[in-house]
Amino acid sequence: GSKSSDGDVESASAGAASCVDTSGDTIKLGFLNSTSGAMAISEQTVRDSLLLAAEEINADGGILGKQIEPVEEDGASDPAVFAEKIGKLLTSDCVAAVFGGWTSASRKAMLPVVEGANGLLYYPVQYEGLEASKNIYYTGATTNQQIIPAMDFLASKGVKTLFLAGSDYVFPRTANKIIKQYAEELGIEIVGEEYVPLDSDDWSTQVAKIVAAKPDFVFNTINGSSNVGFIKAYYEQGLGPDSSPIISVSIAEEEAPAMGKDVTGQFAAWNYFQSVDSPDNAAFIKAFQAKYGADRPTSDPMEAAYTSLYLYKNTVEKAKSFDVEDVNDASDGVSFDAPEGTVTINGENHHIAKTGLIGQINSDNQFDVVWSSEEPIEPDPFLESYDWWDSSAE
Amino acid sequence: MTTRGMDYLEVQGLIVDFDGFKAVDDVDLTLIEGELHFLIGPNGAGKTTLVDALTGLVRGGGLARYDGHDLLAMKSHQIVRVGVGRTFQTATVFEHLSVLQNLDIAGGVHRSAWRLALPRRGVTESVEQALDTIGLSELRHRPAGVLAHGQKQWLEIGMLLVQDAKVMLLDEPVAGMSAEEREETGALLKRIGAERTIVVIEHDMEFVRQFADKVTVMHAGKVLTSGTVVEIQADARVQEVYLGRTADAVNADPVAVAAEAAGEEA
Amino acid sequence: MLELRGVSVGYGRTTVVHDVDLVVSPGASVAVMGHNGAGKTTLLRAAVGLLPVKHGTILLDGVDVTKTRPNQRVRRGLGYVPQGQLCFPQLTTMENLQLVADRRPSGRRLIDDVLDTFPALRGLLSRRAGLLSGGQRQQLAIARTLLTEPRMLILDEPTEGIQPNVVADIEAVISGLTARGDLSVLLVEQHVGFALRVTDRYYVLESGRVTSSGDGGPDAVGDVRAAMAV
Amino acid sequence: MSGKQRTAGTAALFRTWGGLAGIALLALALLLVAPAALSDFRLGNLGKYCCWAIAAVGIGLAWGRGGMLVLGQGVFFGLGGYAMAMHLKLSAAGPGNVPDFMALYGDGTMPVWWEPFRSGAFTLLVIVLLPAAVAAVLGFAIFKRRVRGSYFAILNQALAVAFATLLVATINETGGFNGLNSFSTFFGYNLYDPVNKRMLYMIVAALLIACLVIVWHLNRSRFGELLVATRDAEERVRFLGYDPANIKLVAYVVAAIMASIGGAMFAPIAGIISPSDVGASASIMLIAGVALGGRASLLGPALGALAVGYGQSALSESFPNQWTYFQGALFIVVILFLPAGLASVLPRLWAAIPQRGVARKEGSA
Amino acid sequence: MDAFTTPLLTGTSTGAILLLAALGLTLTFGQMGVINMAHGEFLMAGAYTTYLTQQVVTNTDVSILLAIPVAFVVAGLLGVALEGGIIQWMYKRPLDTLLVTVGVSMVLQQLAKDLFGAQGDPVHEPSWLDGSIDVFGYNWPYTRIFTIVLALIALAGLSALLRYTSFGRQIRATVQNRDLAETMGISTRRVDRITFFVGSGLAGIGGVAISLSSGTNPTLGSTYIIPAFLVVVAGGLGQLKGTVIAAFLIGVLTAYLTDWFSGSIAQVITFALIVVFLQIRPQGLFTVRTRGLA
Ligand SMILES: Nc1ncnc2c1ncn2[C@@H]1O[C@H](COP(=O)(O)OP(=O)(O)OP(=O)(O)O)[C@@H](O)[C@H]1O
Ligand SMILES: Nc1ncnc2c1ncn2[C@@H]1O[C@H](COP(=O)(O)OP(=O)(O)OP(=O)(O)O)[C@@H](O)[C@H]1O
Ligand SMILES: NC(N)=O
Ligand SMILES: [Mg+2]
Ligand SMILES: [Mg+2]
Repeated sequence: GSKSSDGDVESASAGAASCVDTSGDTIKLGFLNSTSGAMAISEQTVRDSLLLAAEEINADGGILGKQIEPVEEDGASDPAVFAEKIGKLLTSDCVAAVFGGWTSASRKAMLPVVEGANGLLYYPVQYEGLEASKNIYYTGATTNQQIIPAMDFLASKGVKTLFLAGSDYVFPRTANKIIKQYAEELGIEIVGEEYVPLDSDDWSTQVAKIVAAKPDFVFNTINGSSNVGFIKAYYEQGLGPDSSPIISVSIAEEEAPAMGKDVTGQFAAWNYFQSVDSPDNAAFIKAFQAKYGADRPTSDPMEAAYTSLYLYKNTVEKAKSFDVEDVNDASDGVSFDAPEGTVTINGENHHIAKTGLIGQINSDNQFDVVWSSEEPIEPDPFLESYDWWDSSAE
Repeated sequence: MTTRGMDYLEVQGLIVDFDGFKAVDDVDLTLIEGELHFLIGPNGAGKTTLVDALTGLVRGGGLARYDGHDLLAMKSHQIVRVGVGRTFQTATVFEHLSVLQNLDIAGGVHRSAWRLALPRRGVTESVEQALDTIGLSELRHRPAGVLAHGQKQWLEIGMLLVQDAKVMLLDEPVAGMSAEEREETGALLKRIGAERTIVVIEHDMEFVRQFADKVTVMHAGKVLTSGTVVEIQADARVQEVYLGRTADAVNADPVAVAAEAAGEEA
Repeated sequence: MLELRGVSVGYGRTTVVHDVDLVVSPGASVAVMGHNGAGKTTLLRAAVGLLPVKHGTILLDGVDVTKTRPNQRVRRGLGYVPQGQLCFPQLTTMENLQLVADRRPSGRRLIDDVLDTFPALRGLLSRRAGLLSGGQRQQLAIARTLLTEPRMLILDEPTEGIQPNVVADIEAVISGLTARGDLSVLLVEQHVGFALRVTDRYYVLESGRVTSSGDGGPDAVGDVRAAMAV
Repeated sequence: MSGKQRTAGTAALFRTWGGLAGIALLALALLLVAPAALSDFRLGNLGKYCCWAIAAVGIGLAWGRGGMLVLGQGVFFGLGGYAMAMHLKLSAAGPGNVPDFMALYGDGTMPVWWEPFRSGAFTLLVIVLLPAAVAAVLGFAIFKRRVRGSYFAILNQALAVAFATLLVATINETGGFNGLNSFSTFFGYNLYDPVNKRMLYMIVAALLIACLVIVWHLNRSRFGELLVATRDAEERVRFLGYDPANIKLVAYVVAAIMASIGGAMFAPIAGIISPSDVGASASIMLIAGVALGGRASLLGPALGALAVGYGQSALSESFPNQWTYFQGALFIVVILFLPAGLASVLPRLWAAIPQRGVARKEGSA
Repeated sequence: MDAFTTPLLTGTSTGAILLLAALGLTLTFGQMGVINMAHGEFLMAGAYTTYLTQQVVTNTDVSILLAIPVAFVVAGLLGVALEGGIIQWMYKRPLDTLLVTVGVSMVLQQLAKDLFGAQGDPVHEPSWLDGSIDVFGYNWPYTRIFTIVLALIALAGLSALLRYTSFGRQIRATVQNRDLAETMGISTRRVDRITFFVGSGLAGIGGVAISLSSGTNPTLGSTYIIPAFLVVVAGGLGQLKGTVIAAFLIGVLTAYLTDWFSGSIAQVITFALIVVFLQIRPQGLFTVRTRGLA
């Protein structure tokens, strides 16, 4: 083996030669989502909208005139599998870019691989921020586009006490770390903080604590089916939107009707709702439902995934090249009239500017937008422009 | 040096109590080397339980001393290591190992732990001898699991031979054997018994008569009596609880007795 | 009653019992003798249905039962006492008996009857069978089988491990039952004397083959000993 | 009769040296053929399967030979994996620095017990000794109290669940659900350099071969026979003068160390170790390979683990949406129809040929 | 309401769910020795049956009651299919049933995903379960009470079956020695099938209760399977009494630990405590001893 004296990663990755074949009239793109395991619940919907976008783009002449040839892989809800599969897509299938990932764990697992191979990953889900890689484009929200707007909304409603309930993993923990610091800034008191394992349904003990604390609001960072157990316990123990309403960051149009409780009146913070009123969104919903069925709702991560493929197309066409360096050089300012509104890539941190929205669930399980950030919020993954933020505080 | 030839197993006031039920109740026994000692008594008298207590399978109170060791305070495997071995009323051998392997691992008591890490090379003399003695030489590569009932019982005895157990507690070793096989086994026990302390539990009085040097009769957990076969057979109490008043009659004129019994039944 | 025609049985690829013909006529009793490993148990297990036969036919009351499961043969009147003092160790003695008696209309009375036959069991009714002594278990095994009120009783070394006076009792029971003429018996036994006293026909099995057979009775003891000595 | 003995003798000979020959063949395939034939990416994948195979070899010993259904080997796989990953993480952070995730999710201070892992030697020691110690303590308690069979299996499985849950819950200490990743060097060697990746592969393949040789030796030793005896009639072993708990303990500890070594190599090769590599389902997948290959055979567990690893990659590539069915069907079909694994099928075909040879010789003699 | 009583009450209802999940296992695992890892998927089947029943009978007041027997039968039939298709060949190697049924569980989970979609489907409470009563100042939701009552009814039914019918003896006899049972005239095939039907059916009832508190989803089974097995193990194999005590103890214990630490740590500590407990009582709370080398 060859021993490097300083263990410098960058120098090695820069040398990795690309094997992407751009000579033909197709271009291979990797779609890497979990179609098995616990996360398949959510990630399948992302796969669906990626395929829709690819179909539309192909029908429209492709990217730089080349038809997209999707290479589908299953991440199996296992970070190590994500790491293996993205390696395979980039170095064996030689795809020009990979679209996918959901959990932060899967993204963290893919990060060193995509950097090592000097490839591209488009990641479509809201996440905990504090990250930027030149090989990743983040088309979901970072914290200052979802968590902070949600807090602003709460402050605007005069909330004084807040209870934090989350799944026990990185996103909720980090989100709550931010929430706690910002709450102090806003003068909101945190009256409880509870976590439950991702696969646990039993929230009864924790909800009892909410009942005892009587918070003005509950900030819900629970992920996946654990939400159902939480919501059921919450209503069973006599809580409701009138007493301690919930604001969630991972309950969307798909999840709301699956709670088995009438969740009308509860809130969620996203950057997109199916109810967003715009011609672009109407077209998106129409195309999606034509392909997958009229009963299928659309949601934020699906929209972000759909948008990510278009952003890629626009960037490549601006760069007139599939080469990673060229794409990166061209990315700043590339925009797309997405269903959520016009979004623009920040070439600095590879996130996109997004409008913060708060929706309130109505009786059709759709979200009525009750608050909006007025204009797209520039992404700030490291919260550098927020002087209350101290990453080293516990 | 002086102990050779004078080895004995001393049992005093042995009690085995199962939640108030005394399966063995204050038993005294002295088992001397070179004597073929038989233990008989009705079903449930406590014979097996006695052996269980001496080999650490059930907890017993009282005293059981062999070669300076208090057997009742030891674990099963430690008891084996001081030279006390046993067989089981229902033969238990290692079904997936061959006859040879069964015998070989039985010799393990005399090997250091390190030698365990080494493979077996060839067949040791004691194993070869045991194979010969128990007549399973030809079946040495058979998995023990496919042996017939009686063959397994022999294999168990063979394992004790390889273990070089100085005290052998044999629980009905000839049950299920044919007459000649019993005889062979009896002769075998006589031969190996010369320099060992052997206790045999048995119900076959014919066999007892043929081979016993000394007989102890147990009843309801206690020692009923002890003595030679003749003394025992003459003992009215033994006839009462074990042999049956008609025992001799059965042997004399079985058909008549059977008919009589059948008559009672009908 | 029971008829084996050209029956061969084995384990896996090895055949242990070869081409055995054996008949137990109604009311008759038959002994099978042979050395350790001769294949006696194997033969009985096949007759009961616990082992599939490789060749041959088994008839019970003239009906071909070669392919039927043991419990169906039992319902047709077969009773089996296996070798090795088998019982249901976690059930109490009483439960072992009830298990069978429950399914008979006069179960209670039947239990009383067998307890009269094996009085030693009375004091053990609430003890788990797994805790019984070997001989106690064997008595229980026989008692339990008698509860099925078999018309064809198959016993594999029933006296093994049983105290002499109870052996005499068992002998009396078997003789008594056969004397009534409504029970056939197929007995495997090492005690030649005992076996020939309670049966009227014997077979000698050597290495899985019938090498001789003849009429039972005390006179046959010599013949059997001679046949087995070969 | 002597013919039969001879057959048995040759069979024994074949069992002994056939095993070694098999290991030699596998060594040839893994160390010479594979590096020449496979792309960097595929070789890396094969390396990952080798990590599982190392753990599987230990499972073969504990389960196949010892009858202990070790359903929680993920725990030991994880101990080795996390120990190694901690070292790699600290190497990536550089001297005096704290791993990146601690600064992100926590307050940027490092728990003291991380500190010694800066030392490579200490880490290697931990990889071997920690699982050995944990297995010894756990095993001692469990085996001495005669917990076995389904109790043992379920308990093990619960341990794997608890271990994974604990990892998930300790975000600041172990990276939580994300696990540990983003390593840069392996004992000074740049992990992104393809040459070094191949070197890593060669190391893991050699370790696998070494573990196989160890188990080959253990199986033919008297210990191996005792282990089988313990599996078949544990209580009876006491009356040979052994405490079966000790025999089982040795096998359990050896299996734990092997799982740990597999995990330790997994971290740099896969580039990540996370709770989902050590939890209940990961542990079960380790068992799956062993079952497929043949639990009681020498090469079966290793080959089975390689096959399951490959199958997982290949099937999920070809049938990304249906491959869970294959996975499930694999368990059902193998356990139901091939309880002794593929290892029981091949020798049966194989044995058919030499046996005829012997029979003929016998006839002519 | 205070910090002491709250976990006691929530723990009791958690214990009731654990008991429902574990009751069937006392039959299939405790009595028959089959380690059915697909038992969790039978719970899931019960939950989906509740959902489907509500689709057919839209009046939730009725449908939930209807769902109980239907779920019992549906899960029971799944169990019979599993027994007939696979398990019946494996009674001689009980440990292997664990692995086979892991495969079955994978297939059933994927099947549920393909049939019902990956997203869970909602189950709605009937109006008569809406609301709560006041116990020691704590709101005790009717759904929780319903769960506890359901668990107790299932328990009563099962113990009556085992105690007052000869069927209980037949199950135990069959497990202890199949050949012997067969020669006692017991149709072991029939006993196996019925036992599996009832054991799996109980999981179906458990599924109804679970669907009320956490809806349906394809991975629902894997959440409960290991805790359920631990309950049976801690209670003592085949000991109904032990299972009941273990279920409620574990439920309450977890609730207190959750209250004091966090959900995750509570899970870890509970598992650890069970391991320690089995050091003290290796055969569980209640044990049956045998002698000799058995
Ligand atoms: N663990 C136990 N708990 C309760 N009773 C027991 C236990 N073990 C044995 N017994 C009882 O103790 C008595 C003695 O049994 P033991 O097996 O010693 O008799 P035995 O003399 O060997 O009889 P056999 O000749 O029939 O083998 C029996 O009544 C038996 O039921
Ligand atoms: N499960 C088995 N697998 C393979 N071979 C077996 C099996 N059981 C028995 N055998 C073999 O079949 C032969 C006959 O055994 P069987 O038990 O029928 O003998 P037996 O006549 O009843 O002997 P015993 O008088 O000792 O009870 C023996 O050689 C034995 O090794
Ligand atoms: N990025 C998330 N939601 O894990
Ligand atoms: Mg006895
Ligand atoms: Mg026999």
